[in-house]
Amino acid sequence: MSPPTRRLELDPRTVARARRLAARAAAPVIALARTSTTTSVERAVLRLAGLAGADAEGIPWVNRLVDAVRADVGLEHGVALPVWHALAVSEHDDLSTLAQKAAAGGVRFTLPSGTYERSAKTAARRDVARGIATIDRNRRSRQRLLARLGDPPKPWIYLIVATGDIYEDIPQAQAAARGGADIIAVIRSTGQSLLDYVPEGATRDGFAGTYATQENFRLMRTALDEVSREVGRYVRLTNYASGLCMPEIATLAGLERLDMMLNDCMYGIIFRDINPQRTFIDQRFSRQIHSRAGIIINTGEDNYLTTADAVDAAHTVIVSQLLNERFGLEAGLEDWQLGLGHAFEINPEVPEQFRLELAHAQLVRELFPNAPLKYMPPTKHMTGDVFFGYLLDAFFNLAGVMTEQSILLVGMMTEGIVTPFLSDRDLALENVRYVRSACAGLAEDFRPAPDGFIARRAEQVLAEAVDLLERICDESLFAAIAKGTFGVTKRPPDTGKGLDGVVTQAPGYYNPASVLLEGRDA
Amino acid sequence: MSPPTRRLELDPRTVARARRLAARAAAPVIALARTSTTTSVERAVLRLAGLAGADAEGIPWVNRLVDAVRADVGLEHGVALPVWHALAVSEHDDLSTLAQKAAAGGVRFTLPSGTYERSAKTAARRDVARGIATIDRNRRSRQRLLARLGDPPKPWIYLIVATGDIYEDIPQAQAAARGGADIIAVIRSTGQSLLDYVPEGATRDGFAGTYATQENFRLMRTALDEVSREVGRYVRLTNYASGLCMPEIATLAGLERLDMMLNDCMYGIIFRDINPQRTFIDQRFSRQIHSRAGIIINTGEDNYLTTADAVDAAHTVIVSQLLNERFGLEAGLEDWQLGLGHAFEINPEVPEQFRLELAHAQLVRELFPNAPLKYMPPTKHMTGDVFFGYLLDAFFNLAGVMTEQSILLVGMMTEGIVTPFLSDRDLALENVRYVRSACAGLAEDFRPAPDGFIARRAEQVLAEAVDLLERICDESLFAAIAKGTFGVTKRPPDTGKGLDGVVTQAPGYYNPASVLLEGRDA
Amino acid sequence: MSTINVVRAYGDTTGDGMVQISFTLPMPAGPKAEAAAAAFAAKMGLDPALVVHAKGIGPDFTFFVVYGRSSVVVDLDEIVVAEREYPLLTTKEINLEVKSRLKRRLVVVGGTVGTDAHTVGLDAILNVKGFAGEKGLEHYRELRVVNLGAQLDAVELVDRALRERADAILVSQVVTQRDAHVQHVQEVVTALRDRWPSDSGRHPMRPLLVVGGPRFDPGAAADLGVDRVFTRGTTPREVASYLVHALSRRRAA
Amino acid sequence: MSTINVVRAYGDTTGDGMVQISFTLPMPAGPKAEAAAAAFAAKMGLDPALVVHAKGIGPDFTFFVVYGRSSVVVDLDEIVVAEREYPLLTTKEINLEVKSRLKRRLVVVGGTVGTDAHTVGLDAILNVKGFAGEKGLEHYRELRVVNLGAQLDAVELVDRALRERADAILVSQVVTQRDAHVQHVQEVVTALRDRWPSDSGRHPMRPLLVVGGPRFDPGAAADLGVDRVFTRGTTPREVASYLVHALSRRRAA
Ligand code: B12
Ligand code: B12
Ligand SMILES: Cc1ncc(COP(=O)(O)O)c(C=O)c1O
Ligand SMILES: Cc1ncc(COP(=O)(O)O)c(C=O)c1O
Repeated sequence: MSPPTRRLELDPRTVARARRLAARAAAPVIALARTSTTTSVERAVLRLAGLAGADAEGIPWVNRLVDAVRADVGLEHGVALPVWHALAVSEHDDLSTLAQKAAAGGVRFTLPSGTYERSAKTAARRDVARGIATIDRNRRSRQRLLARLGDPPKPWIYLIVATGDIYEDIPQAQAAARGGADIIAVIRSTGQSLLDYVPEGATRDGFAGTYATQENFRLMRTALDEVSREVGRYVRLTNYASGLCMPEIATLAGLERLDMMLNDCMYGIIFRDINPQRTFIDQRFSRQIHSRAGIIINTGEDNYLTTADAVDAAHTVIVSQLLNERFGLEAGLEDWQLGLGHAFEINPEVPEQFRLELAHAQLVRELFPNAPLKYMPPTKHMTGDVFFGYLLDAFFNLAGVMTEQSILLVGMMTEGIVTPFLSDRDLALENVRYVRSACAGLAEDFRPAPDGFIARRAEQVLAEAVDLLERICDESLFAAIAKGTFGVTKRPPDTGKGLDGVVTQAPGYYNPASVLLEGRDA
Repeated sequence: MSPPTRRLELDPRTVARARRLAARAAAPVIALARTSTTTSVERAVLRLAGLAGADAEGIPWVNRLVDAVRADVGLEHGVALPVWHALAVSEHDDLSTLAQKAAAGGVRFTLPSGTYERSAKTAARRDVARGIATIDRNRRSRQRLLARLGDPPKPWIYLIVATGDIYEDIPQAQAAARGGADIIAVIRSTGQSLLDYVPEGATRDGFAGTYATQENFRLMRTALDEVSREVGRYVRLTNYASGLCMPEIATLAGLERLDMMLNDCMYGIIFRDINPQRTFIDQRFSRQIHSRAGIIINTGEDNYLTTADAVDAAHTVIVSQLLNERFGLEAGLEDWQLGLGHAFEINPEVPEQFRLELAHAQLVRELFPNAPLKYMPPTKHMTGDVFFGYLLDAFFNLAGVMTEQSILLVGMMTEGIVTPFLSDRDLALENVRYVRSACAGLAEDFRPAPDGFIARRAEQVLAEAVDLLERICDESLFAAIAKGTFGVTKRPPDTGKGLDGVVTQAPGYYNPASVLLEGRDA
Repeated sequence: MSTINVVRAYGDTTGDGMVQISFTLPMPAGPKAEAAAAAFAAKMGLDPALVVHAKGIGPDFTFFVVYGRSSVVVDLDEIVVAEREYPLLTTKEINLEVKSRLKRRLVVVGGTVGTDAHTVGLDAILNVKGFAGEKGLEHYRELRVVNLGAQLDAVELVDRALRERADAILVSQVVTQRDAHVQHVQEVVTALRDRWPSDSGRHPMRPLLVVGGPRFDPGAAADLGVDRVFTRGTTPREVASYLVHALSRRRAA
Repeated sequence: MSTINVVRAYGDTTGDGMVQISFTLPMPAGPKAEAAAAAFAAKMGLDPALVVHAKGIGPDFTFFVVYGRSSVVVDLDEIVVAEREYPLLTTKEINLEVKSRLKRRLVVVGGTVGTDAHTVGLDAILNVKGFAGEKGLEHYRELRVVNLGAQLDAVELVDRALRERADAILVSQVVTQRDAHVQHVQEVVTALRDRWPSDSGRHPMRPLLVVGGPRFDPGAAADLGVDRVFTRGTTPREVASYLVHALSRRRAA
């Protein structure tokens, strides 16, 4: 799309300064991520190599195998060397038999060296390359489908389904697509992000969301391909990576041609109490996968405004977006893949609420002109008054159109009550359809007075963001998170779920996936 | 309020031209009105002189008396001379006994001459002056109350009650005022405008509206004075003059301190099939009363867009407004009393619908910068989808705020279904309250591109209006109305209800009210 | 009963029965009012009934929004739909039918009776301009349309129909508050009965009485004592097709 | 019965009984669906039931808006309101009560159990910041608050309460889909029962179990097997006042 209109006279030097500060704040964290691995990163490697399925208790073979390896030789050198060495020296010719044997305690893993090491590496790389080839194939077929069926114009209409039952989700997703949705997101069951494994198969028993499984991904993507042909435009599929299995879910998304993934460098830390180190390490690997898969990520800054005040904390959104941008680019994502999140969460009773929202949305738009911004609707101030809620959602849609946002997650009038009904989604589409059509060119008439209310508010938020970034550089990002800087939630670096899954790489650590993803295999 | 912002570069010469043409088109009609009278005008004279009440069948004494006079000497000289002459020569010292006697056929009316004529005039003028004094008193007390209780800021929120029962109307009106309404309009029963008399007393039996009677006026104004003190702002009361009794209802409004009246030079013709001549004569007298009473009139151009297409017929609204302005000023109204009507009636499925509405609303705003414009909500395209209807009303409110309209008649989500429920009105107030507060200063950021979509559309509509005015000047306003120019409804000058009530003034015609209202009594 | 033919309300899961309701109770806001609202919803069959919104309107009223599960099950086999009892014909066919059967133009007199001044609906059916892309009855060569507009007196309408030797009287009623539409229709029915006492073989035959408006109950023709009721979204062709059908059935009889 | 104590829904006239409902039926749009919707509304007691809006959602569903008159009458004398059973005390009074009766600080352990990660509601009650202008429980000198945050395992929560010698356990549940909140509360109840088998005179005494969340049924304490339920709009002072009241009643017993 054509570059968004500039409506604010932001000082380019201040903007550049903010980016420099973000890079500085991120540097130590990136260093940590480059020199560490996690159980989930290693399991992702095995998934790329084709190891799937689970045992009788539903624990995936990748978990069993990684645990067995860790028990014998630890993960400091990565799972690849011991596993492919075992494959080479033992008679079991494939990963799953090896995994089963290992789970039964029938395998002793050792670290190969010399030629053994070299051949293990070659074999591992060969197998993992197959997975990556699948990801590449999916990326190409997405391109083909986009070309054939057509890519909808921005803003893309993003709708959520959340029944907990994939077989209810599918008809609802198809109805939504027919109604005009460009993107379908399948929300996960409340508990999943805390599971240290990815469930298997088609599921019907989620709470307020449906489990993210490879099979559910496949079923939904197939259903959407079907409806995409019917409606004559490619309908994108989104799911959620964040959580203890970020790297694996990112991998499955690539293997099943998902198009977008919720993937934030801090969401799991703040809203799921996942250990900060674990999260930062996992997000890097998962973003390398997304980068390769041509998947657009969605970050979660919008969530901060549900626990913090949307006016007072507006600048924390900007700071987090700059950090997400930095981490994303370092992991290989390109600007067009950075679906940075923000939201329309100011209390509607605040005077000039709508203009304040316009100021925030326009600021983000101009700071990230090439990013497919994900703009989230009001949630916190949605009550049981569904009529007023429907109106508030319309003003959100209007702000999205006036400030040229890229992805509109259309709000549901029942936000304050239940997970969306089928009819809520249809009404929400009617709502956004009207706003987009009736106000199609309104952005042309939206010209904030150069030194007026909106311009001044935007400048103020940017200034506050720069100040905060400076403080973060002084005290470190971990310290800032521990202090409750984001979403007024305190998360110390050594607490939270999943810390035990963090391992520092030893010299000689080998990860065929990283090698291939970072193009170090040449 | 401060003069509205100019957003369009309208050519002042074109605007001046349009006004000249409107004056030319109105001239012959005004001439007719100055030299004619109607049964209702004459009845209004008697009401000013204090004649009230009705006979057993509920026919007001003013009707009985005027009919009796007409039977004996006709109305060419007006009702005043024969009536006050009869009072002088006969023993009945007051109007109502005279009326009763006359109704019973016990009076022969004659035209006085010489000294008799002079004394009849003096007596008539003296009695009518009392009524006018009451009107003046009411105007002063309105001023006092506005000063003491406070005059709400524009835009004024205008709400309708329409139960048909004055005793249901009152609590609903009070609830609406507490909820934020600045103006309450009591809609009339469907049939009333075709009645050639004004019903008496408190009524509970209206259809989709409540009868306009002097007692109902009094009851509601009293109830609103009460609630005005409670909410600490003067809540205005509106009713409808248009119809066969325009002059009388205008008079009663002045006598009971109503604050606004629906009063259009053509509404009755087009939407009630009332004879054009009758209407033009009646509207002039009723506006002379409104002028004296300090009442703001509301015109009915909005209605055209319910029978004609809101895009194709946009210019007919402008033409009608210029005519209403001309007729109004000639009758003595001042700019601040001209609540010219227009509406948000474009089909929401039309691309750029909202911007087209902005163009129309802004054009009207700039053509009549000092008029308290009455902006009407969507009605024709309101369906049973109350959720979408609620949203459409919000965009109407937004257009009103962005283009600085003066009076917002807030829409009801049930417009397409029933006359408003109590809760519809409360939800409508919640709707407009949000828009006014959240977008308080948004008009500052609304700056249509000089040669953009909105500016061009406004120019086009103005040009079409000028063309139409030229054609009207060539063929006469009556001919234009007969051709269905307004609201695509054809109304020939010699058909329609109430023509029999039209009388051409004879030399020596005497109307004490006109004399006093036009200040010819000096 | 076979589950194929019964339906429940659908929120986001088959069979969940979820519905939304809103209403006002004439009592001040507060715990008591919320409890009353819950009881109200329960009596409407919601269980559970979740009072999700309560807002006082002045001191004497409270508005509520309630979500809940309704146990109502509708058996589709029991649903009788007012199926179109006549074939939908093309303009050509309609003109032909009239020509061949009546051997003269079919005369239609239309108007809005009583205090109702709404003409857009009737005009949508009668005027050439038409509705929803279909031309109105005036457009049919073999139909003669007399559109008397609004606010007609029932008796005058019927007398005019008599003078025009009308085959059908079309009455529009849009205002329904306090059943105004029903009353106005009654006036026409009575006026017709006066002119055509049931058993009279009087000529011309009694014209068909067709009423229309957005809020009529489609099934109410019999109760109203009219020949046919048309409601929201009616198109001119439906009306023309019906007239041809009904009149030819009559002559047959 | 005396008309003073019964209420009907109010549209725009006393006694008109008007209500609005909306729902979706799993069937394609069309006359049959509209008839089914009318039947559905009729079964909910609307007469007349006016189907004012029908919109197909894809090929298999139709959404409806219906207005109609409900005959439901609520007898206010039969309405039992969950009246506050405790006096609302000031901060001062609360601190004093605790001091004088417990002779030590009152210990509160709070958290959100199971997969529910919503903490804003619980924090509104516990954190100093508070809610609706009232400071949270942490602010009370005589209260010791242990806020364990979200996603707690029920058993761990109870054990922690035991260790802290808690007087009350405060559980928040916001996610209610598929009755998740009820199940999670059950887990806590069971865990409590394991630690404090009903008849055991074990010390410390079993802590009070207080649950809260926007979608709990205020009257459901007994069914849930908890001591008190708080729902939408609860303020910290209400909770503190309740705790003081309930604990002193207990000691009295
Ligand atoms: C346009 C309009 C007006 C215009 C009418 C202009 C005119 N010459 O017709 C004006 C502004 C004058 C007007 C005035 C009033 N109106 Co009005 N008006 C409307 C409005 C906005 C649209 C109606 C319309 O044109 N619909 C479009 C047509 C095409 O649809 P339709 O009528 O349903 O017709 C279709 C079918 O029903 C059917 N059909 C209809 N008639 C017939 C007849 C036959 C024979 C057949 C076969 C089929 C058929 O075919 C048509 C095509 O499909 C409605 C609100 C709404 N959105 O519906 C209010 C509405 C109808 N008006 C209403 C009221 C109360 C009034 C007033 C009484 C208010 C007042 N006191 O000032 C006045 C007075 C009117 C009077 N004396 O009767 C109420 C009626 C409430 C009720 N249910 O009783 C409504 C619903 C608004 C509201 N919610 O209050 N109104
Ligand atoms: C904020 C929020 C979030 C935040 C939570 C951040 C945090 N740390 O709390 C984030 C963004 C993380 C989030 C995530 C999700 N959320 Co959420 N979220 C909300 C939201 C917008 C506001 C809730 C809120 O904070 N209310 C404000 C507080 C003050 O009100 P309250 O909770 O009612 O508390 C008051 C009373 O209830 C009472 N109270 C509450 N608890 C207690 C406890 C005690 C002891 C007492 C005495 C009183 C008390 O006192 C409080 C003050 O009066 C609601 C929608 C809405 N508008 O309600 C959805 C909502 C609650 N979320 C919902 C869902 C489904 C989710 C997700 C599961 C979706 C997903 N799969 O991604 C996730 C995962 C969450 C999980 N695993 O549990 C649904 C729940 C649907 C349902 N009825 O089951 C809602 C209703 C949105 C929706 N319509 O879908 N969510
Ligand atoms: C960035 C991000 N990740 C994940 C989620 C969902 O996480 P969970 O599935 O743990 O509820 C969200 C929800 O809003 C999010 O914004
Ligand atoms: C100018 C004007 N007069 C009168 C009315 C109402 O007229 P009646 O009472 O005849 O319906 C309207 C209604 O919209 C109007 O706009």
